[in-house]
Amino acid sequence: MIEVRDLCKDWKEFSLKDITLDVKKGEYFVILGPTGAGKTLLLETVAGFHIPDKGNIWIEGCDVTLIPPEKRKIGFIYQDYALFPHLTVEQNIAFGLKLKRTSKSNMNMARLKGIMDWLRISHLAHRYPATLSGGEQQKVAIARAIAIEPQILLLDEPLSALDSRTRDYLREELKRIKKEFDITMVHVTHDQTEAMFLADRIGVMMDGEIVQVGTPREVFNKPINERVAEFVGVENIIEGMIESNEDGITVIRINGHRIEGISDYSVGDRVRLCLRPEDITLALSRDKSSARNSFKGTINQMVPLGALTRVSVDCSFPLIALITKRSLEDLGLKEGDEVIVSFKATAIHILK
Amino acid sequence: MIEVRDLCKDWKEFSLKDITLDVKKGEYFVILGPTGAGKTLLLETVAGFHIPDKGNIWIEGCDVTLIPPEKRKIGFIYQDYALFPHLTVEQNIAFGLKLKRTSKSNMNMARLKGIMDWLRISHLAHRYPATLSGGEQQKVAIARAIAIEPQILLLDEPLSALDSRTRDYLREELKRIKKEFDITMVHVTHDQTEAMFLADRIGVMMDGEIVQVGTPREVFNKPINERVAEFVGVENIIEGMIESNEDGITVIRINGHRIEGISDYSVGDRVRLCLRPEDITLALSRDKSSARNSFKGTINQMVPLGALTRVSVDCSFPLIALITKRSLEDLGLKEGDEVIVSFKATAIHILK
Amino acid sequence: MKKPLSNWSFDRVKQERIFTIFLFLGLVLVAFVFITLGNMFYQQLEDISGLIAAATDPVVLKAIGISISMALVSTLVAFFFGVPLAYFLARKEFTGKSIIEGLVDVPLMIPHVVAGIALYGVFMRHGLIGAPLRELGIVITDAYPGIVIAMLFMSLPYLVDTAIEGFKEVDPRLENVARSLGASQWKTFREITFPLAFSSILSGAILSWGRAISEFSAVLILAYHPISAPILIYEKFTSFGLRASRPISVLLILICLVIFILLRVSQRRRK
Amino acid sequence: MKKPLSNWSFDRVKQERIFTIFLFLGLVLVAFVFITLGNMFYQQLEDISGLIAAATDPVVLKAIGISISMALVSTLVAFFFGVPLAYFLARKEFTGKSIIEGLVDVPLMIPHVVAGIALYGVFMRHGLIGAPLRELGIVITDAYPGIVIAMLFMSLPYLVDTAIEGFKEVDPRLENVARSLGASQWKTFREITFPLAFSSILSGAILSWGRAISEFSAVLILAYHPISAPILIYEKFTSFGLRASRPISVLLILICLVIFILLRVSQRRRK
Repeated sequence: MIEVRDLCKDWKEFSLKDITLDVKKGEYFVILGPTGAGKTLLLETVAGFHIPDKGNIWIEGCDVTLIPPEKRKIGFIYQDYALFPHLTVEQNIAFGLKLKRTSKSNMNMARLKGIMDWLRISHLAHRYPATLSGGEQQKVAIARAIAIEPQILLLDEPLSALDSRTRDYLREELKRIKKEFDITMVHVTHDQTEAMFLADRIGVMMDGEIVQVGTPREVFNKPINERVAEFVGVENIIEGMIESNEDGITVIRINGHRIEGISDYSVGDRVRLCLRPEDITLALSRDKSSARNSFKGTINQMVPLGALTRVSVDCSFPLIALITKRSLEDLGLKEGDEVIVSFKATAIHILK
Repeated sequence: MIEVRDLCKDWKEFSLKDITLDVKKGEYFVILGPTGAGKTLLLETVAGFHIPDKGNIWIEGCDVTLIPPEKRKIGFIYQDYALFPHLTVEQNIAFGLKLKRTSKSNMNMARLKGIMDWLRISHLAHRYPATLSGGEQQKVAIARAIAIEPQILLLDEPLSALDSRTRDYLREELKRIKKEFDITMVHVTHDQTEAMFLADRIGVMMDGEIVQVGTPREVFNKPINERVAEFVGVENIIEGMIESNEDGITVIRINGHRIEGISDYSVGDRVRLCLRPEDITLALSRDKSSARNSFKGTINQMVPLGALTRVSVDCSFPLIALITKRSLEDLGLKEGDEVIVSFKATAIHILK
Repeated sequence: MKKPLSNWSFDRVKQERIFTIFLFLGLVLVAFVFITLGNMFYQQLEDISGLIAAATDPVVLKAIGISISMALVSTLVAFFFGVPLAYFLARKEFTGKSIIEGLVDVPLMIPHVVAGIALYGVFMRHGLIGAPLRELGIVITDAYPGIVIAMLFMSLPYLVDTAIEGFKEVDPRLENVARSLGASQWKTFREITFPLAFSSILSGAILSWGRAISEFSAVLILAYHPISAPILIYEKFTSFGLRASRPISVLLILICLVIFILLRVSQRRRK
Repeated sequence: MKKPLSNWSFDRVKQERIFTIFLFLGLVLVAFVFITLGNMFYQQLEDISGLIAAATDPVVLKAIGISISMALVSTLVAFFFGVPLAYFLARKEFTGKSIIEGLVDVPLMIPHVVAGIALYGVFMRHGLIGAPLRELGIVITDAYPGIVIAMLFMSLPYLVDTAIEGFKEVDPRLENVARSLGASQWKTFREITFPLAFSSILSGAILSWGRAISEFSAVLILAYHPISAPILIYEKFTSFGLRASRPISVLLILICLVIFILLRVSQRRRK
């Protein structure tokens, strides 16, 4: 549990302005905000690398405001890994373990091996960081941080320096770590998808202030003001549960409806679907086509945007579609009409 | 007219291997290739900045292989603009004009003003390059190059350092320049869209060799080997002509068919449509829906790719669609079947 | 229970203990330099009339004049030959380049007094170059040319190295573009390359000038006469002791300070 | 009609005319340095017995021994105080920082002979520090401590500046991570910061050592005796002329060369 009260800090061109924040025990908390918002400064101050100008920080009920970082039991992960370049992978991971004054160095060695196996980096043990790929380096950094059994893991844009494939993979790993080690995680990012995918709760940070705290759904669907809305973008985000998965063809149950998509998730998983408004087709009657998903709905609202019109449809869950004006005229649609909404299984982006 | 014969050059980590190339007078020639292929070295050697190890270069029938660059009448544009930082915009553009030993400096001044007006940079005349945006700097670099009335304009990734909006805008400007000044242009890039949009012909360059030369259609639809295919990507590219445009809703005529999309092009413009395979829907019968475009076609080929299947359809023009396996089974499709192909107007990307 | 801690400054120092200790260790060196200079200035302030006497003594003024003017000549010579050399080294790659770069930097590596001995061997009346020059009626040792040559040898690396750096900072593609616009190589150098590298070259020249004024050891051996400022300080010290040499030292430091400020200004312009 | 031109090399030179001219101008400077040193070595090779005599002369060996060992002491002192100072300056921002940085660099700017005078004023028997030390029975001037102090003053900026650069190259985030893993500030410095900055510090120490061995002017004034190598060269030159001083000069250059090679090796390791 982390409590931050009225935290102020000026450092270089960044500043924190009266930050108050609570992160619950065992929570995956994401601090989301644009570059320059002071996210890293906040994380580093929580870790104890900076002494605040004002305000206090409690961890598990202890005021740690003036406690040096080495006594805070915090793991810290940086965007560019910050591995010790003069030490091998094994020595990097063992760095924190060696400092612990436990008599049983055997136990430490076992823990070291265990973590390396678990993260599948044992084969890298004797290599130096400079010879590893970005993804491997970040896994080593994670292993090094969790080796000391911290209560809290702080991650500063841990995926931003990776290519998109490695990023997807490590995103899954972070979830796995959270589950396995039952650790409180605070993750800083400017990437909405990452936040959506990982967060139990999101704190939106702008210009040194926390402007909104809430679940991903709250933040993305009900942004507190225009700036937040503009930053998070508004898309179709629907929550549901996997009902079946055969060869990648996934059926997700949502409010009694079934939606088909492509994913590797297992039956019973709770997931979020993302769907771009321009991928939704409206029609007057149902038809056999390769668009797997079609639902009856009622048009709530139509907002003209030049050649296109933004149409809000209620099909027991809300959907926003982007349709050409001429289509609407041809179909003769108006607010309150019933329509068939359809979209292809390939158009859906499924996140867990 | 540029003729390159058996050109060899090693320089730093790059090399040219027996390059032979003809660029026709008044042509927009794009050299397309991945980073490190030696594209810039080729362009700089044509400009005379390097003396070739072997081979010759003719410009308008003169062997210029050993002619210094200042006598080649070539304009050169670099990716990062290469403006003279100690000179104002006006002084930059006038640099080449002043060196011409023409008695009528009035005429030069008039030309200077004319070009600056034409490129809409007159208001920047007395500013220094460091104070300009990337797009403005590149316009100044272009003005400086065309001020000396070169026969040939060489462009080294001229749009790569710009944000996407400015890039789109300057891409149009380059077309406009080609038309206005009736100049031979050789443009180096690694960006397929750029090549497709601008090129009369494309030369694909890899590892210091020109591996394929042809029209964009030839290069993108009939790549000469697997490496080229992989590099250019294979998408649906269809050529056609604008038949009408009302409020952005554009109708394009293709082999007797009409396709609707969104664009600002005028009636009579020849355009290319790009369409992602995953945006195409297959159905057994035609239906009223907001997918504006639907065509009857015949399935040529079906290639299974895991949960998805790549379906080639011939609707008098070829199309490739990406469909879930289950859709295909539900619809009972097989090779040789007739289907209705449909896609939304918003799914089409129109290039000129 | 959750009362904020208050004893700020104490805890802050505790957290920063290593820096506190390091600062105290480091201040020993800073104090060493500060006391050495401060003591000289302080004692001279107590003897302000001595400073005025020195500043108006024609012998002192002549020596300072010789130092400044001969250093200027040395810098001009270094400029005339060194700037082309720097441009060549900044732009060309060739086998043996590191040997030439090494030779240019040799004066930085060898003891000044050894440099003086080596120069004396070449430029003395029977030396490799001294002898033919003497035939022409030119004497180097114990004459103005000797001072210039000693200064030039010791100060040329500063100019050349800074100029190389300056030329390297000029993107060769600017030169390419200038030539594509019709400028010859000369024109390109004059209009583009040199103006853009100028503030670096100026910094190098000022640095070289300052080193030339300061040069003592090599001048001592090659040209004790005509007496330049550092030699005069040494002579006064050996003949009349500290009190006699100090005012000239203070004057020379003040001159170096002015040059140092010039250097900083030109470096700031560079950025 | 389209016959390739053939007169390659000629045209190539024509195109590169500016570089040809610049090279010839620049070679004047290179030749100046090369002839000066080459002449000394060449003449010494003709008098190889003189070199051997010098290399076995106990007076010469003692002087060289004093230079090397006192320079080592000076470098160790500079290391002990200079490394903490460098770490502090590399990590901390504070008002007046540029004054401290300026003070550290002062020895680079002022004439060596003036530095000698200033040091003499402080460390002589009646000086600010010399007087109390004398009470304790410690004499600085014309003694080993005097040599060390003169060397230390002139060479410390080289060590401190290079060490600052080395510490700045160590990402402070590595230190942050080390501390989050439970390492104290001391432990972090010992295990992470110092090892990573070590090759820079070593380069600085070698540079500083080389400059200390070479130092002549300040030593001349502060501690003529016990005679160190540069002083011996000067004494031989004034008493017995060029022939007597040259072999010791050649020996000293060879030592400097070895140090220079050490420096290059340590710099290469740094990259």
